[in-house]
Amino acid sequence: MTVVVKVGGARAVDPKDALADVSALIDNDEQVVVVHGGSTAVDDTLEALGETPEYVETPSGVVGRFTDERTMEVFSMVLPGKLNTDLVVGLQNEGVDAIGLSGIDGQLLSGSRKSAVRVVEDGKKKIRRGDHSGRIERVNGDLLETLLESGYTPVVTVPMLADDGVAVNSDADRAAAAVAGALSAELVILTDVPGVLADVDDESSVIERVDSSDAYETLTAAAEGFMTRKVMAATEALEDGAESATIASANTEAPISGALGSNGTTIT
Amino acid sequence: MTVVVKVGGARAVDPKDALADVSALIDNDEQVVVVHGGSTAVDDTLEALGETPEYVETPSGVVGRFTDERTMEVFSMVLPGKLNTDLVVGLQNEGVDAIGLSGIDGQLLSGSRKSAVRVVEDGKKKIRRGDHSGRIERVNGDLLETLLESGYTPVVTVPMLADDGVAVNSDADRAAAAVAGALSAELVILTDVPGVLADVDDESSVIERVDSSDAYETLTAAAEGFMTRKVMAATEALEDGAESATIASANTEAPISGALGSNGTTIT
Amino acid sequence: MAECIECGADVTLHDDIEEGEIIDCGTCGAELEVLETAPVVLDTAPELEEDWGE
Amino acid sequence: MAECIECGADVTLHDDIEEGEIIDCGTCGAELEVLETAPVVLDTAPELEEDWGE
Ligand SMILES: [Zn+2]
Ligand SMILES: [Zn+2]
Repeated sequence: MTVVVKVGGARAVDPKDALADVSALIDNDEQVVVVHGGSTAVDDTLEALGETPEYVETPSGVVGRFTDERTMEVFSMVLPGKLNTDLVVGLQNEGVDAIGLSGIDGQLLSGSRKSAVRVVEDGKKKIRRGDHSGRIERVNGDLLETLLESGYTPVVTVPMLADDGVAVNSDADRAAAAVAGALSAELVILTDVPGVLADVDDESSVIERVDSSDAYETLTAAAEGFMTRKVMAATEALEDGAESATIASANTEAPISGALGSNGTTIT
Repeated sequence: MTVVVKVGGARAVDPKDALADVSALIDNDEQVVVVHGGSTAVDDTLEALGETPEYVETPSGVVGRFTDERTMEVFSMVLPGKLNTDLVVGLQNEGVDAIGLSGIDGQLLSGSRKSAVRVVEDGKKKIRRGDHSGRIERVNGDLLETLLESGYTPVVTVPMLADDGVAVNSDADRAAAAVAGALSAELVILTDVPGVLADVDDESSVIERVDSSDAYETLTAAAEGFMTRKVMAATEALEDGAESATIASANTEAPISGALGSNGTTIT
Repeated sequence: MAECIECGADVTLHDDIEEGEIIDCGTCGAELEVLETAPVVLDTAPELEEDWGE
Repeated sequence: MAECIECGADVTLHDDIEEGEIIDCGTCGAELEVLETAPVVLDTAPELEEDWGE
C-alpha cells in the first residue's frame, strides 16, 4: 500500500516525528510520498525581503492570498528551495532516500490557470488580474511510481505548472489529495489538532470513522474554519480514487502510523 | 550519447538559446543533463535580505566564498528553488520534460564536508570554522539514468549532501564534471567567452582541439583567471570518465550543438 | 458617464472609479468591468468561479 | 604567554589575539590555533588542504 502524507505548513507543526515515522513505514515495506506546504514560511521570507504578503477577500467572504509574480518567485524560493531541501536532508538523515520535487518537475501537478479573481475591496467589487494560481487537474503518477519502484521517497510541493506554461500556486492539501487519488493511496493529512472534533472545544470528541453518508453529513456539519478545507481536500482525494483519507495530529510520536491505525478522523 | 551541459551563473549568460538547443538535441535522440550554478543570484538575494556575502582569502591568495548556515539557506532558496524552477519551466515551454534536482535529492552528489578553512585576514593566518562546503566524491548515476530512460531531462544544481548529513555548497562546474564523468558523457561548459584563448585579447585565438599532452600544456599555460577553474573542471571530468569536455560560448544561436561540433575548446 | 456595452444605456460612474472595478448597469443589470479609466472603457465582467482552496 | 602543546616552550601572544588565529611557536615552529582567548587555549592547527574550486 502507498501512503501519501501531508505535513507542515502551520508553525505549530514540527515534522521531526513525522520524518522518523516515514522511515519506520518504509522499513515496513510501505511506499510513502510526502507532500508539504508552507504558506507562513513564504510570508516570513516576503517580510524579510521587505515586502508585504497580500490577502484578498472574495465576494463570498473567503480570504485568500493574491499571488503576484514576485510572490510566486518567493514561493519557489521557499517551497521547492528551502523547505524541500530541509525535508529531504531530514529524511536522508533518517535513512530515507528522499527526492524533492515541485509540481513543475516532470509536469507532476498541472491544470488550468486562474489569473483573474473577483475580490471585494472597501466594499467595492473588483476584478484583480495577474494572480498566479491554478487548479490541479492532472498528476504525473508514472513519475512517482518510477521513483517509488526505484526505492526513492518523493517529497512534493507546489508550485504547479499551469496550462499557459507558468508556475503557479495551489493549495497544498489539495495537492496531497490529487497525488493520493492518482496513486490510489491512503491519504494522511497531519495538522495541529487530533482530528475533526464533534465539539470544537473538546479535543476528546474526535469523529473517528466516516463510512456512511449520514456520518459524512455529521462530519461536514462539525468541521469549522480551516478544518472545512481539510475535509474538502479529503473528500476530493476519495473522489479522485484514494483508498481512505485521515485527518490527524502531527504532534504525536508516530503520527502517520497512528493515523493509519485508530488515530484521527478517517473517511472512506 | 549523453550530453551534460553546464549553463548560467554569470550575469552575461542568457540560457534561452541553450534551452532551445536542449530541445533540439532531445528531438535528435540525445540524452541531456543540464547543470547550473548561480553564485551572483545568491549574492543578489543575500543583499535583498539585508545581508552581506562573505568572501575570504586563502593563504595562497585565492578568494572564495565563506558559506555560513544562513548563506547555505539562501543557496537552497535560490538554486534548487528559484533557478531550478525557472529553468524547468523554461524547458517545459520548449517541450522538454525537465525535472529539477539538487545534489541532496537521492544523494545525487555526495562527499566529504569541509567545515574548516584556512584564511588570511589583515595579514593574520586564521582557521575559520562552520563553512558549508564540500567535495563531490560520489554521483548517483543510477538516478539520472532512470530518469533519462523514462524520458525526463534532469536539471541539476548544488547543494550537495556532505558525509555529516548536512547540505553544503560546491562548485557548479565541478558538479557538472562529476556528473559527466559518472555518465561517461560529453561535457559542455557554456561561458561568456568563445573558448580558451591562446591570446586573451584576441577572441579569434580559440584553442580548438586538445588531444595530446603537449596541447594540454599549451592549454593550461594559456588559461587565465576564471578560465583556469573551467579547465580544471574539464580535466576532472575526463579523469572521472567523461568522453570529452568542451568550453564554449553560451551566446550563440545553438550553443550546445555548436560546442559538440567545432565551436569552443574541446579536450579529449 | 459611459455606455453599457450590453444594452447601450447610459451608466453613471462615481468620481473615484478604479481600474478593475465592477459596475452594475442600472438598466439591464449587467456587470461591467472598468478596463481603463481615462477615458473610461467598459467590458462585460468575466464570470469567475470562486474556488475554496486557493 | 601560553605553552606550546607540541614542545612545551612558552609562546608569546600579542594583545589583540583572536579566536581562530594561527600562532607559530618560536621554538619548534609548530602552528598553533587559538581555540579560546580568555584564558588562552591552544591546539595544534589542523592541516587543511586548499582546494581550487570552492
Ligand atoms: Zn445595460
Ligand atoms: Zn613549540
